[in-house]
Amino acid sequence: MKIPYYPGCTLHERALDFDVSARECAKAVGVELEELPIWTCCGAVFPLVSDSVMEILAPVRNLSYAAREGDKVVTLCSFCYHVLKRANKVVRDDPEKMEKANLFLRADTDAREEIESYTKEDYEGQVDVLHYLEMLRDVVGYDEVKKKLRRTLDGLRVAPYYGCMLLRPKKEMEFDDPEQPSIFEEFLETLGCDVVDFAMKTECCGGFQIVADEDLAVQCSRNVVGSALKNDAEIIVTTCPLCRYNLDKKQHEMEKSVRGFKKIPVVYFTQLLGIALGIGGEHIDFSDNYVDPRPVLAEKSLL
Amino acid sequence: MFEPRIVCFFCKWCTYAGADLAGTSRKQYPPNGVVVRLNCSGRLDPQHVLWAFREGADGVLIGGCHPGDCHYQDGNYKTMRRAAFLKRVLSDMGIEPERLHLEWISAAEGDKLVNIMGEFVDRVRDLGPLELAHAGGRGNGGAKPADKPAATKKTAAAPESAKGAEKPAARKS
Amino acid sequence: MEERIGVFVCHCGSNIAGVVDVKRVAEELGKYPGVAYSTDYTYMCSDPGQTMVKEAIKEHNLSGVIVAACSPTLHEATFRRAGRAAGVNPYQVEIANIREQCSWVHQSDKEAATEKAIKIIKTMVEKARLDEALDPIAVPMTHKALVVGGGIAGIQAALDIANAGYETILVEKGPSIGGHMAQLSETFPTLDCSQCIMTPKMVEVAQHPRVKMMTYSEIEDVSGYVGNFKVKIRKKAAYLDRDICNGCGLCMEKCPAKTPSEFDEGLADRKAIYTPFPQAVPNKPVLDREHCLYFTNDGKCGVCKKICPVQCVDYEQEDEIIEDEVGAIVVATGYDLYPIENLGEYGGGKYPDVITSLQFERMLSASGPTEGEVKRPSDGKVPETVVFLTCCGSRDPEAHMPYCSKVCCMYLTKHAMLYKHKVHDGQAYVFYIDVRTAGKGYEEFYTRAAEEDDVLYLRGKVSKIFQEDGKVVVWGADTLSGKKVEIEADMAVLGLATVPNAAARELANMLKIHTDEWGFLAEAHPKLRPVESLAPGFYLAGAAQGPKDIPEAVAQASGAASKVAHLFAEEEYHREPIIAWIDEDTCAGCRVCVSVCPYDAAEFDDEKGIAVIKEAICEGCGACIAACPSASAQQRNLTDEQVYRMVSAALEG
Amino acid sequence: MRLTIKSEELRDDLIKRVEDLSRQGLLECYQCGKCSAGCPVVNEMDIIPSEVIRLLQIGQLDEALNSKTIWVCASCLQCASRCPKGVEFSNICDALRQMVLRKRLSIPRVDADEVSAIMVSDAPQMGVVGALRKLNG
Repeated sequence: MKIPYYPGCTLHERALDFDVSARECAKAVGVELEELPIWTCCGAVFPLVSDSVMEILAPVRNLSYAAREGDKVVTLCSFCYHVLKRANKVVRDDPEKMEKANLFLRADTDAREEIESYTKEDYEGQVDVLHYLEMLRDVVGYDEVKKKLRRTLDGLRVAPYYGCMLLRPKKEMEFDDPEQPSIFEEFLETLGCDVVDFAMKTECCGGFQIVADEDLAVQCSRNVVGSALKNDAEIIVTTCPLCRYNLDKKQHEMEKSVRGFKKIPVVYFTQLLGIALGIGGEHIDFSDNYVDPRPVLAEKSLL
Repeated sequence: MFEPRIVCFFCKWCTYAGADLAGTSRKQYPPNGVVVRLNCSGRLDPQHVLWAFREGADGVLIGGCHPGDCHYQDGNYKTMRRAAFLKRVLSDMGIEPERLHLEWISAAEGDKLVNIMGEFVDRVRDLGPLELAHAGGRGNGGAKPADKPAATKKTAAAPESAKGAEKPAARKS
Repeated sequence: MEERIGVFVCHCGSNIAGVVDVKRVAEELGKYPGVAYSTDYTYMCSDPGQTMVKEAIKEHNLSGVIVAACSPTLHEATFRRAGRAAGVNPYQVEIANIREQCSWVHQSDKEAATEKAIKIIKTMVEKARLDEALDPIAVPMTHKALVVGGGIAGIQAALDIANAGYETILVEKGPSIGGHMAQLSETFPTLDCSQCIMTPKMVEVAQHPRVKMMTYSEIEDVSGYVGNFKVKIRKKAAYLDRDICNGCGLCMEKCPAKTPSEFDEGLADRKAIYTPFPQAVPNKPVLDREHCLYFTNDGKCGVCKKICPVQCVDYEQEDEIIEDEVGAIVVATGYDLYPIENLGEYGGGKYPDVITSLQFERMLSASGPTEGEVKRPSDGKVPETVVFLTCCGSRDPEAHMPYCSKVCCMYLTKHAMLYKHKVHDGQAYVFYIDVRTAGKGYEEFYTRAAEEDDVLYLRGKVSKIFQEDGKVVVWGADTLSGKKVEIEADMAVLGLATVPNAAARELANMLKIHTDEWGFLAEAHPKLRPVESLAPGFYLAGAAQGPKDIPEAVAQASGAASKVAHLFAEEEYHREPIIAWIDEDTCAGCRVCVSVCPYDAAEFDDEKGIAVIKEAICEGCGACIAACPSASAQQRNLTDEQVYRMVSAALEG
Repeated sequence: MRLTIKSEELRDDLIKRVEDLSRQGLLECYQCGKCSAGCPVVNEMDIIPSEVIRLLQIGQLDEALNSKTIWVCASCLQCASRCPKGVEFSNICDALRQMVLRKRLSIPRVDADEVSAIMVSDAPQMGVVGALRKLNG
């Protein structure tokens, strides 16, 4: 089964570890992730003001590229998923904005047509935006995933961190219950993990504020990490490169400010999936992690 | 601007009460419709609707209780079937079926009534005035429509010719 | 005879006259065919207004009357009485609704509103011109009432009806009467013990010679109409003969199967054979098949049957359908708490020490699972800090219920106060948006809690609660100081919204009585008929109609009972004569009417070869009339001819 | 501290502009403070979110525009997600920021030059792009 895949900027650069593990895992469960032939940055954040047609152009353009490849597009990064899904909804619900966006897209396509012979088809929301987790649950099926596992991650106490962008706003994301979500837990249970419930799993990690006000963002991520630790988690999993960055790399700052701070590794969910699927070490790369997950994984004989 | 004339047949338990609620809540809607209050939307004879169009209505709105809520058990289901059938008849007669609209509006749904009124008036306005070649024309209604026979029954009679002539068509359903 | 209709246009102060040009309307109608007299007046429903109508009837020899005023649901009866007093048959008095459906909804276009008012009145004139003089149909009436729901409202209604001299059936779906009030600890603002004032009432109603109490029973079906309802009541199998049972309680003592007690809101267990609480009325158990080992484990247990000294246990017992006839029905089906599962941000029920208000009531109750001691569920520790939250699911149109549940401010104040009385050095916090204390002595009660019992009120809504390291952490706000507030508490109590009882909506559907969009029973008029349903013969009592406290529920129950007594004061019931009739000369005997009539009121007369309508049964829905192919079926005072003329008038001009 | 409320200020065009830009009805807020109660970055704010809405309700736009609050917001949408009245403070915040940024009313919170330094370190691209777009315009 082939499914169009939108990686997004971060997965092509700083989060290659996420991208590589996800592609390999997909193969192992019978999905060929086909990267869109052309794509651009989605804009990273969704504009919350009403007069912002320009700012949804980037995601709509990417969706129109996806439309040429199929009826759905899978993405991994929470920000990309958030922006693509909401922009898609704008196109579906607001004919005026759809029209405006297509005006720009047509000009865009005109220019490209000569080079790449693309058809001039308007984008009207025909693509469904899927998160990789949704792909595993709804397209592949957790039961199927389970059948492909080489080992289960028994006894590994994992805290699933959702963050903000997958869940909110509920009416637009339609991803899961924003207060008591379960898709991540069900995924980890499929892998055989010991799922740790912790109060901060849907609280903010500080997000892009890390760039503007590091202290502020670290306060947020410390709160999340602290809550996972209080509930005896051994490892935190995330779906978002920025969350990973704030929760993992900024433990460096947390160590400075909290006496007796205990570190905890933060990994992408596809990395745990890869281990369970028995994917080779070269595809499950932890070299970018500040807190090395290998000791705890080794302790459970998972390496 | 063209102001459509609309006849509203409302059941007294739900939609009429919903219209009262819209009033009590001081919700505003266009004044184009005049309400004929029926005990039940199931009391509505398709003939009443045809008569309304013949008498110059540009649109007819039927309001009844939600399915399952009929005060008389299932009168609204009868209305639902009649309305679907009527739309076909209207279409055959050269009248846009959109000029007839059936809506379930409960006694608690004043807001819904207001919205439906507004939408329906807009829709009929867009359709423009109803032109009926064979219609008796406006203004001859009221007390004694010219081509309606005089009452023959003891107390009050239905217009026999209208019934007799068009009723058989209405039974094809 | 030439019709002589009088038209009376009401100003309703400025309610109508402020929008509709009433003078012009009266003038226009004066010129309309059939109208003999037309006038306007400030308040037609007032005494002088009615006198004016009566005098005009005599002076102008009127044959029919149109009052153009408010909705017919409000004053049709008023003017029909006035008409009758002056010699016009009440069914020749009609209301033209130019307020709710004209002046109030077209306030910005006075010209259009005036035009529409004229049309509305003309349609009614057309109807009135063909209205017949009719008499109400007298039908026999069963002077017996049915009260559905055995909470405080149902008990009060049953007692009042019975004390007025009428037989009453009180049906309760649970094993005991008492409802939520029996669960409560003490009651605001007097702090008298709920059971102390409730139990005597329960006993009184159970022993009343004119009350037939049916617990563990549900309404299966209701047919008929006011004065003549036929009811089927399902008496659920209790798997023991409650008539023989002497309530010794041995079975409950020995029963090995346990399940969380509904009455104790899950804070304690009950047996599979049980009475919900020690003071239950009747004080005889029922066997809950779902949890009974005999039923779930292939007949292996049977302890209760073996031990019962009067041999009343019967595993073969089946539900029984009891049929009866009643003249009036009081619906008092009560309320439920909004499900805690829906409040994910407060844990959705997963934290043991975040509890519901009814759980806290049981905890405070001297006969409750902790014998009145405040102990938190997780570890039985006495909480040193308790946070109380108002508006949990109330006043939240976005995700939950938009309305104010009315009683939470007061009962949480009571909770905080009782907690402080029991744990003197504890600290109670109440998060609120507005403290609503509209009731006698309520404001004083609230003041006492804040001033004398040191309950700290924080103005803000809580965003999140979580339990970590044994602490219940509450993230709230104090909007008065402009700060986010974090409290590490030991327990939190949620003032969950009041919602209609889950089964009530289904029952309302079966009874064909209206509810609002949330499922609360709809009253016939929000101000003037608050204890009646719009459907004749149905009366409303208690929280089933909307959130209310005990005194309000009791008052409404007594109101409903007095309406029933009022109905029963007549020997016969007089039904509206707006029913169907069949023209014998034209009926072809096709029996379409017989097949469509939902009441079996249309019947085929074999002798005459035509259909006939049974007047005592016909409800006047008009289904047969719309279906009759020869227009032989007609509705009194709403004939097809009248509809045609009304339509024509509506489109005139 | 005294405030003279002028009726015309309550209906100021710029306040209307906040409503249009954010698509939020300011008067729908009944000041329960749930947005503030759940805000993860409220510690660093000078005025809590519900108070910012209150200021707009009483016509004090400038105070809202000058608050530190609007720059601290991380657009996590928790306030919007839990508001009982469906008022999305995150959107109001974005609107206020946009009004400042578009008119260059004050210095942007994130300096593009400084960011390039962070770029060469290890922050994910999405964070940099996000910060620039929300806080630099």
